[in-house]
Amino acid sequence: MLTIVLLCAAVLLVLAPLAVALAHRAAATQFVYGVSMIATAISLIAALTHLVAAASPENIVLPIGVPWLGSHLRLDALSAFFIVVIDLGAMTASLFALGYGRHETAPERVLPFYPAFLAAMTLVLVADDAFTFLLSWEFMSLTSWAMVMSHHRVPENVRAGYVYLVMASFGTLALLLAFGLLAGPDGLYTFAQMRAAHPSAVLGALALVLALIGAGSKAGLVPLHVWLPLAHPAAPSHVSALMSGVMTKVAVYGFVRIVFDLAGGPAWWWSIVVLALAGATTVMGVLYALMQHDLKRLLAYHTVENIGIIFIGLGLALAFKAHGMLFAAALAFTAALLHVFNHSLFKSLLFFGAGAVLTATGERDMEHLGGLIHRMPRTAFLVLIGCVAISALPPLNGFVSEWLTFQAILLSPQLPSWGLKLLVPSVGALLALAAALAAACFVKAYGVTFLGRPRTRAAEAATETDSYSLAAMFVLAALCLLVGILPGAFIDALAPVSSALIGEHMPTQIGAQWLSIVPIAASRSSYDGLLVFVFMTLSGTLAAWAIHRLASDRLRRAPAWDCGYPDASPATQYSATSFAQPIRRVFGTIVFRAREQVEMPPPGDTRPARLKVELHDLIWEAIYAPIAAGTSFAADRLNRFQFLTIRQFLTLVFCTLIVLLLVLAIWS
Amino acid sequence: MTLDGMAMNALLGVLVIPAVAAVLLAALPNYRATARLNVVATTLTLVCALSLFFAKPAPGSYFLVDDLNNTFIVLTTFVGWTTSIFSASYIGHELEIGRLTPRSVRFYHAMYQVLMFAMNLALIANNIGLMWVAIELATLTTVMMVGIYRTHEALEAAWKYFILGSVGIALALFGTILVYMAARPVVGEGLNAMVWSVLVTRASAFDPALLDVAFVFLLLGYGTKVGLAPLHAWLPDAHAEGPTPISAVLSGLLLNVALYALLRFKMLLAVNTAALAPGPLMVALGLLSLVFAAFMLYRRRDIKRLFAYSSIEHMGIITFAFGMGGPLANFAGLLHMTMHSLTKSAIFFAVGHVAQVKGTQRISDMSGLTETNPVLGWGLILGVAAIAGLPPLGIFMSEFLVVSSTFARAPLLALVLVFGILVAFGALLLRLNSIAFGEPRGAVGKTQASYVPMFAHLALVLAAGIYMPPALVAWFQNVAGLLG
Amino acid sequence: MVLISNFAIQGAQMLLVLLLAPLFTGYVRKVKARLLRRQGPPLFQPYRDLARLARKEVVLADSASWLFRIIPYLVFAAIWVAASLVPTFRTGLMFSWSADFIAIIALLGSGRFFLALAGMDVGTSFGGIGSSREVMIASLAEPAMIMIVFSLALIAGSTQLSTMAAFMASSAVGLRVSLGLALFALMMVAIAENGRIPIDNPATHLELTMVHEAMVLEYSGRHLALIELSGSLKLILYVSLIACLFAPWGIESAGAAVPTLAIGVAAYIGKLAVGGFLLGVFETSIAKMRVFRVAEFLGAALMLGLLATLLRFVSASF
Amino acid sequence: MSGINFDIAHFLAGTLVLVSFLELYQDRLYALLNVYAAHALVLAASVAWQAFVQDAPHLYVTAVIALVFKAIIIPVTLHRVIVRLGIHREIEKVVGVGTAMLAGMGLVALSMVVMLRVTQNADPLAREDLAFALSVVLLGLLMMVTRRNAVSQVVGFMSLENGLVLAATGAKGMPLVVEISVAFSILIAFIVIGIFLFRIRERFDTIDVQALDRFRGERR
Repeated sequence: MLTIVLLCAAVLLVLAPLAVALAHRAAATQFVYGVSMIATAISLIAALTHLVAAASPENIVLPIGVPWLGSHLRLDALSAFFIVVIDLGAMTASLFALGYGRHETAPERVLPFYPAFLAAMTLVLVADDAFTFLLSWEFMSLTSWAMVMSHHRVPENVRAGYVYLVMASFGTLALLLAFGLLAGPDGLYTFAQMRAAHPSAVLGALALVLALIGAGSKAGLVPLHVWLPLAHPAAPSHVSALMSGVMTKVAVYGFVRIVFDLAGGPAWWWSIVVLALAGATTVMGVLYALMQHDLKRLLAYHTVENIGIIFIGLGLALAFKAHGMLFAAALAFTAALLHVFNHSLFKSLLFFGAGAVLTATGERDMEHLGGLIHRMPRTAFLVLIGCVAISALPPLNGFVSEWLTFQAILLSPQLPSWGLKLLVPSVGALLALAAALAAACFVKAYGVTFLGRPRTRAAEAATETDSYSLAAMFVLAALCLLVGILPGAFIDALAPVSSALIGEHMPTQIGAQWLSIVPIAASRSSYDGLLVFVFMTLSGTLAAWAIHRLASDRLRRAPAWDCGYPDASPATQYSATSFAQPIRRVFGTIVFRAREQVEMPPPGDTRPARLKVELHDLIWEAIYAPIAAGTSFAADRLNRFQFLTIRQFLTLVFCTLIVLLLVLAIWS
Repeated sequence: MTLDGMAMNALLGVLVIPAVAAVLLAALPNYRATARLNVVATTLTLVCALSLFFAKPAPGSYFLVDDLNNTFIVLTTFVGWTTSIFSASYIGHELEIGRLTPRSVRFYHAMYQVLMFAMNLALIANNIGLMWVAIELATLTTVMMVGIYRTHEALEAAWKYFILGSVGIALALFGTILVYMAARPVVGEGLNAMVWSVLVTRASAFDPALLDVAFVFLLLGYGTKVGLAPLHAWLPDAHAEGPTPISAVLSGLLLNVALYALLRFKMLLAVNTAALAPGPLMVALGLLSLVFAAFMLYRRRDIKRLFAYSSIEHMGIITFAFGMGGPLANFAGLLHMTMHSLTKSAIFFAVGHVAQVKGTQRISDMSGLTETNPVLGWGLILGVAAIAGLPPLGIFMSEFLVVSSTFARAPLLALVLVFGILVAFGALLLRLNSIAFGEPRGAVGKTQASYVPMFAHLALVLAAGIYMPPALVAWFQNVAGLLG
Repeated sequence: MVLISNFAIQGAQMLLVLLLAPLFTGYVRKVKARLLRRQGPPLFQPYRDLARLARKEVVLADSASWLFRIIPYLVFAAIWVAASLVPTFRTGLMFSWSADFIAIIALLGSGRFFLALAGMDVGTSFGGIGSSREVMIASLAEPAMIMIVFSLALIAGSTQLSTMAAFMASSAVGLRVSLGLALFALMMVAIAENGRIPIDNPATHLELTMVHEAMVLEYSGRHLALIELSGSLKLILYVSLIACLFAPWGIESAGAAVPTLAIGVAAYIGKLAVGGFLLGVFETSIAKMRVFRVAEFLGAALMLGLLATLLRFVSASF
Repeated sequence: MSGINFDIAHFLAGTLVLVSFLELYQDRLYALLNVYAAHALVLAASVAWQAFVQDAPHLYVTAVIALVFKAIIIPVTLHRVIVRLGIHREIEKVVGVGTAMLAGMGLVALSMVVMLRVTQNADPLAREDLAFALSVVLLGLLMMVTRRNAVSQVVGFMSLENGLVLAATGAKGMPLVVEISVAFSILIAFIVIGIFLFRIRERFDTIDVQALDRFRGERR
């Protein structure tokens, strides 16, 4: 299986230079995306078979990379699962791009990097030594950066690319330090050696912190998330989908690999760090999202939120593992992994939707959209499914993973340590809050974009998107529903992963009555997506049938009633900003120091009244702005050394000499 | 003819060919011919240098070839070769636009060969006095070439280089004398007391105090040539104002040669246990240069000066690596040195063409290069990615080894190192973005650029980043062992 | 045989709540009217309203989409399913395990999600007002509800409503601080969720402070009927929720014989009567609050729920 | 080596240091040139003495170079340059004479400390000589960094170099000494010519900021 995966990666790597050569041909787009789709599909199947068959790990050593070491590659349950996630996203993205890519203005800036990006992500997942891992990791950042820069004439994109790559290499350096720590002074770089080394508690703790910084900055943990909402929207939509839905998962993989696999047994306080960060990330992410009216940026911020949810699961797993409650750990871990999968599904779906809207209208700003459900009904329907899924509403998949996380939280009172006793329920509250806010946010996003009346000509002129894109979205939507109603099968598929890393796995779900899922015991809690789905459809159709049959089915179109204020102007609709106003009032005043000021002209004055909203990104102002300021301050100060005179430079030399001689004199 | 004899010939060839070529080039008037001859000469030199791999002559009292300087000789001759190819097209353009006169071009070519001669001499010299002479010769020739444009800035830069260089010369000489003094009681008077291969065998018996002082002076003297802060002042201006091929050679080779000299003496001290460990000094200067240069990168407006400072930064990293010592760090240092020479010269090739296309070196006047000159633009991006240590290019591997091996031994140093690298990366990327991307600005003329050298270098760097041939590895490891 | 009876009971429960819901709404209205010394509409008025609405033709706004037309059915389905899973007169309902307490909350959530979308669909300002306020209220009410679930689930050791109800009925419960807090929070949430005074006033129109009514302003005919019905279902759901968790007396355990079920039903109806009366009294004795006071109101509920949960986490004796 | 030889060598080296101090003390260019001539003279003497005691005839060459080139030609040329370029005769100092002197003392002390760590078995002559040579070198550097005029800085550099020659000749049997001294003479010649070329820039460090900006190629 590993060889197949590697071959597919190789094909993709070869495809990249080919794309450079072909870039200007008309058929290049179809060719590149077509081949990428096939390659990813094949390696998807390979990884899936490995995962489902719960096969034993496979190793390969290639004579490249660090010379005396070679490049170690390994396919175990964990990497297999993540390869499934990656390749599923990549496959659908390529399918989507078959249609979407035609509208690309500068294909030669995307085509060469796209397959390389996919290959890099796959290689990160199979890497089994520090060098190969970091090489692929940073290569992944580099290629995605190149695609972020593809529309480089827009200054924001250039800035986004800058922040992105700097943050990326910051993260890579942190991981590099982590591995340096685990590898020790004489450079035992293979993961096998690291596992064997059993690092001491201090080493493990440092490694955890560094891994949190490294992987966290890639995954978008608050406060390392700043690059994410800038970079993800800047790229072409199918790439945004990959970066948001899939690349962040590679970061999660990195965290899991280091903390659960390499860093030795966890200490109980690790989970406190992770949970605190994760809770903050969850709520901050969704609150940021609520304040956006750029569709793709809103989605990017939701990625931050979902990463938070995933890390909550991981943090709980750490806590349980540290206290030897392996069963609960397995539950939390599985919940996290399931959410990884789910999020990759609906986030890609939503970004595809955003891409379709972008091509149809040329707009990303929701305030200029509206009423698209009339013009692109299929897209609207598929996106609606995505919205319901990401809002964690039954019977779709988003709810299942959050439900499992809640179940894990309900197990945590048995945890002995006090810090956790207080932290975990609060994190649970944050999670619930985030879920509710997410629903609110997607009511806003969907309502303003697809419902109501078109706010601009562009929105009026929109047309349904092409069939490739629709197909890609349909696949994902179908999967969202499938995971929602038959979660048991997917949970069982995750069993080998959790038993490999936790040493325990959730009870087998297939065979529970009516395909329901029972995390602990039937008397304790259970959920049956299938039954709920069937019930809802039944009762809904029943009601419809009854009313239409027994009462009336007559219908008349008329102007909107609106309490008798008939106003044709679509400007009177609620905009995204106004929709978010109540929540902004409630949360924004603290979190964003939101200020609203109304200029109301005096009676008789015909000027329109104006409402100004002022938001502060406190995290940026508190952390990043000072860093930037400090750097430029230091740069300015040091820059004086460029303008010294020869004599002054000589003085420098002289002083150095004297200092060194003094050192000698004192040395003896 | 015996193998040894062949080796001896090769050895002499490395010296004689440039010397002869220098004389010829000084004599020949025709530009095309001289340019070709220049390339031919460097090619022959390269061949001789390569043949040294297969047979090394026995060390004499003046010349020595071991794995250490073999690495450097091959690197030097190779970069010298590619640079001569590049300079053919570059100088041609300079002639057309009349920045250079035929006379100055003759002078330039002659000097180019003299420089090659001097550097090769410095590398194969077994006699520390000879080594000193050679390095000074190299310095003076580069001074000449930096001033070749006769513009006010060029003269200013040359003058600054000259004065600071001379002081460096003096300090280095004092150090050399001290080493002799240290050696004399043990080795005995006369030539032997200056023959490195003899010294290194007997160094354990030398007077440690003398060695200490000597090393301080050598560190400052040759460190000035390496461009370590705070002795770096000549370097940016010399790079910026001279002709680009010379900037490439300066960054790619001369700095290495000076560092090579330092390494030789470091090995001497390493043998003598009583002497102070040279490591800490080198580590300190290295980190200082790294961090200082990293911040200096932010305020650069001149593209060549920008990359000159990046050279300082990387010299800092290399010095740091050698200062740390140990098989991993030394290996990394050697690798980094090689990669930096190739990459930086490639970057300067690109920069030279960019400056010719845009007709300026001011960063603010060039923008959207990937639109106007895609090949050049992406080449530059690749080069900067390489120099910034992004995978899958070679410097990534060396930085990986340095940082990871250091962190386990001296965490704080590693943190400083990482900090410097990150700061520098931010600055480079900032400039790169404004040069390669955004709305195209500045002239969009085409140039008859010779992209071959640039992409040849980058290809090598890429290859080394992914796969290193075992021979090279064994050889590096051997040298790393020598460095202790 | 058992299977069939189970089916029958499950069906009976579904029908029961469906039929009782309008009556209960009418009853509350009646109570309020009497307390205000008014005659008030007859108890069965809601049924008549529903019937009339169902018979009328639907007047659909020009800008309304297909989504607008199917939402009433979706909302009704979600809430009905939720309501039919809350034990009313008998625990251990056949399908109770198909959705535990959390899932029931989430089902109500989906109902609200779609209703809010409906408010945005026609593209009127009133609809927008309604939806944005509704989601703001929900964003506080749902976490509060989850916290309540946590505290109760930690007491009963299950999130399964039947199990919880059974446990509550047993003597193992005793009086607990966290229970009190949870009950109080649950009542506050129930009031908010059903848009009762002081959060919202179901009896008004054309008032800038209205929330729920603004969302459904564009509905008419059978659609409106369904939405009204789902409203009453939601109300009765919450009351029976409180009843089965905090007044579990008289709920027949699983496998009780048919005649004893009658007692269960009677007890249930009794509880409804009391609950409705208390609700009426409460509503008449308090004034509606400004919209942005709601945040504080629900924030308090959230804090109470969190406090209850924390207490449970710290020690099992609370 | 017998005591008297040692003493004379020692005396000459000491004199060289003393003369360096004298240089440091001057504040007129002409006077400075004269003192430098004296400096070179003393160097010539000491080198010659070394040649005699080590009976190393080739050292006489160095002595002659020192005498002819440094003690006569260079001062004269510089004199000319000053006249020709109309450089004004004041020596502009960065620090006052007193401070410079104190610093010089400190440097001599430092070099003593550093050199006297050298173990006795290295022969004493070398040891003392090195100590003095090092102090001469340091004093030369000090002069370069505390003077503003090009000429006085050149003088500083030359006395530094005298220190080197002193050390080199002191190092018994060191090869290449002559070559080195020749090489340095050429270097100095270059520098002098340099000043001559750069007549526009009478001082190495200008205070004229625009000029700096122009020359550094930044801030255009």
